[in-house]
Amino acid sequence: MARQNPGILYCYCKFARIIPNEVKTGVLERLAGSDLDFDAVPDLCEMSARKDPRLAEVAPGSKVIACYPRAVQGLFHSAGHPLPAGVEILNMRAGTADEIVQSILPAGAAA
Amino acid sequence: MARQNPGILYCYCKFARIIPNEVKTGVLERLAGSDLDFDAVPDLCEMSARKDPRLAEVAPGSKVIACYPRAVQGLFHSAGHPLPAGVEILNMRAGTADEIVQSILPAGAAA
Amino acid sequence: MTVTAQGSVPAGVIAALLEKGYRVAREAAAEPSVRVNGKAWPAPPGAGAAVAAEVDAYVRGDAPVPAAAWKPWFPVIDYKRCTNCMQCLSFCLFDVYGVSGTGQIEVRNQTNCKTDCPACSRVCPEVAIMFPKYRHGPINGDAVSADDVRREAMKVDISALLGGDIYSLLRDRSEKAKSRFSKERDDERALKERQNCLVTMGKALGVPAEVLASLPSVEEIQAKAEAARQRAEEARKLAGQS
Amino acid sequence: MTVTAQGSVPAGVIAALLEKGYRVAREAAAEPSVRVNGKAWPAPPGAGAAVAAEVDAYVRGDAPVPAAAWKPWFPVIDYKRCTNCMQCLSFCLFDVYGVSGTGQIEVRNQTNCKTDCPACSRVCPEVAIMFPKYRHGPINGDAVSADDVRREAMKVDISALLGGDIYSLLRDRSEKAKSRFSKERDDERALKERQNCLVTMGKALGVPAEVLASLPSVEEIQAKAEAARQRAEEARKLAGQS
Repeated sequence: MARQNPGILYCYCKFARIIPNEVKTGVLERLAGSDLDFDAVPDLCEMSARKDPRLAEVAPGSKVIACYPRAVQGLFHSAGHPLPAGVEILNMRAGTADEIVQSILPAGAAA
Repeated sequence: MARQNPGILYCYCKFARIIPNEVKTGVLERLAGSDLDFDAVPDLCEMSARKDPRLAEVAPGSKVIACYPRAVQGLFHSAGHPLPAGVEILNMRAGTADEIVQSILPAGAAA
Repeated sequence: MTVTAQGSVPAGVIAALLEKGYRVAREAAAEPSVRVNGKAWPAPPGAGAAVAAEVDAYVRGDAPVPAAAWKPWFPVIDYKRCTNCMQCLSFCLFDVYGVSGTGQIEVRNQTNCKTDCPACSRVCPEVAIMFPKYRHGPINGDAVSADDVRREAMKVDISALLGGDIYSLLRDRSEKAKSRFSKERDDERALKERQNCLVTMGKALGVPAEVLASLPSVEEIQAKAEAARQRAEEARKLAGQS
Repeated sequence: MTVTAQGSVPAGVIAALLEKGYRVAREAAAEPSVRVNGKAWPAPPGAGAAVAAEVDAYVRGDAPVPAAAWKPWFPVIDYKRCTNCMQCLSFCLFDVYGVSGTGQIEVRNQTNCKTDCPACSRVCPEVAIMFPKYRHGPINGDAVSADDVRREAMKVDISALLGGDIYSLLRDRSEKAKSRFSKERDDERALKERQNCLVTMGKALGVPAEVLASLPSVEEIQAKAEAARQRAEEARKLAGQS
């Protein structure tokens, strides 16, 4: 699978309640309300277990909004599609929705 | 829930492969090909865990086609709807489709 | 309801689709589109309409109950055999068991049970715990034979082994565990004692290393012992009332 | 396709509906009907059509892949930390781990993993096993601190405790286990030894009775030890080739 353009991959963490709801929903609301393109998936863990080939499509320069970087890297690696260098992982278990969106939206666009 | 008329309750044991397929399918085929009324449910264990009120509808004189009688009685009991006396439990883990259907179909009707 | 133009999908609808397992992507495509499970949407129209109807149902709050996302695997008690000894309750680490208002052991949290694990049925001294989807008898509900009963009688009786009241022992240990652990943590003698015991244990019971290694953390042991003690006391009180 | 008249539903269609979690009943009602999830069918028409379409898709063999019926809970290896020591492989009782063609440990059977059980991460001496959906760090993937590493270094090292090569020990025990067990089964002395050991063990490690009671059967121990031995040997061979 060829890498595509840099983008935003958002994990909804459908099967667990480990991401604070205000962060998970807050980030999604801001994404939906923005002009940014994004790819929202139900659950990266589930995709990793299925070795979903779409995991190979995350291109350098992309941002992955999910959980701890070490875990996210491990999930891509286990699926046989290690993340390329230059992908920024944003952790919804540690930051607030505002903090996460600040590092994604173009300067001045964060509401 | 009031008990209704005696009937046939068939468990498809959807979530496990413990019932030999030729028995499970064979019984269902014979039931479907007969003129008997029956109630086929995906999984008695699942209904028991949900405490499905329909478990209370099995009337005396009914036949339950499922697995070991001790287990079936326990499942109804756990759900808060113990089986009434006079319910025959037919065990698809032990008998053949023919044997099970013989004890259900009216004499002479078994094909 | 149809979801069409780029930017027109509210976050709530996206969340509803994600909850149902769909993948939703907004892309800078020539034609504005929402990808559902990797396909452009709406395409084919039938599928799109079905999804829209589902989303509608979600938004209205009358979506059908989703099919069971869980293999129904849990213990079932044969009350004709059960003596209410509570060994299963104190054994299970996942709070599957509970105690009824009349002080009777019952299976309360079926979905907590670990799929395909029949371990609690093995500690029951009365062969009273069944797993209907288990492969072998008598755990699968098959008739209990005289041999089965004899085998159970030979089992290590936890209470007897530990010298009497299992609950007071657990309580006792729970209170002392923390100080003992911190004291012995770096102690050469304690390590030696552990080693001797593990080897003896392995020989006597044929316990594999991986089982010995599966001991839970001190925090879990303490929390579990405390919870078991409280539940057992609650059960005793209730039983005493009836 | 519509399913209407009594007796007209072939067994295959009923089975397909049951597979999808529907309940199908044929009743001696005035109006011939098939009950779906407790409702007469087709009623409402829309719902009936949807179900019919689903059944059609099933019969045609192009039904959509059902949504995941499993909470994705499984270990994830941090290969920057992993030293390929195989302790997780020999520890896990459910064959979650495997060995790659190049002799490297890998998570192979994710769906075998017991939901919410992070036990294997606790035996890893390198803090290299994560469960992304676990509550606490570093198991959840949070950064590994110096404290975490120190704590791991203090863990009981299974191999060292059991005096060297864990695999040869398992093999050895596997061969001797059967005769030893049958000899000691009815032996008063053996029971005494067990009792002493369990009490010592409980004191030394703070092990609760319920964990000691969770020992698997002799047959399971033997099967597991044999499987671990074979996998480890296979891994060694493969590693030697590369």
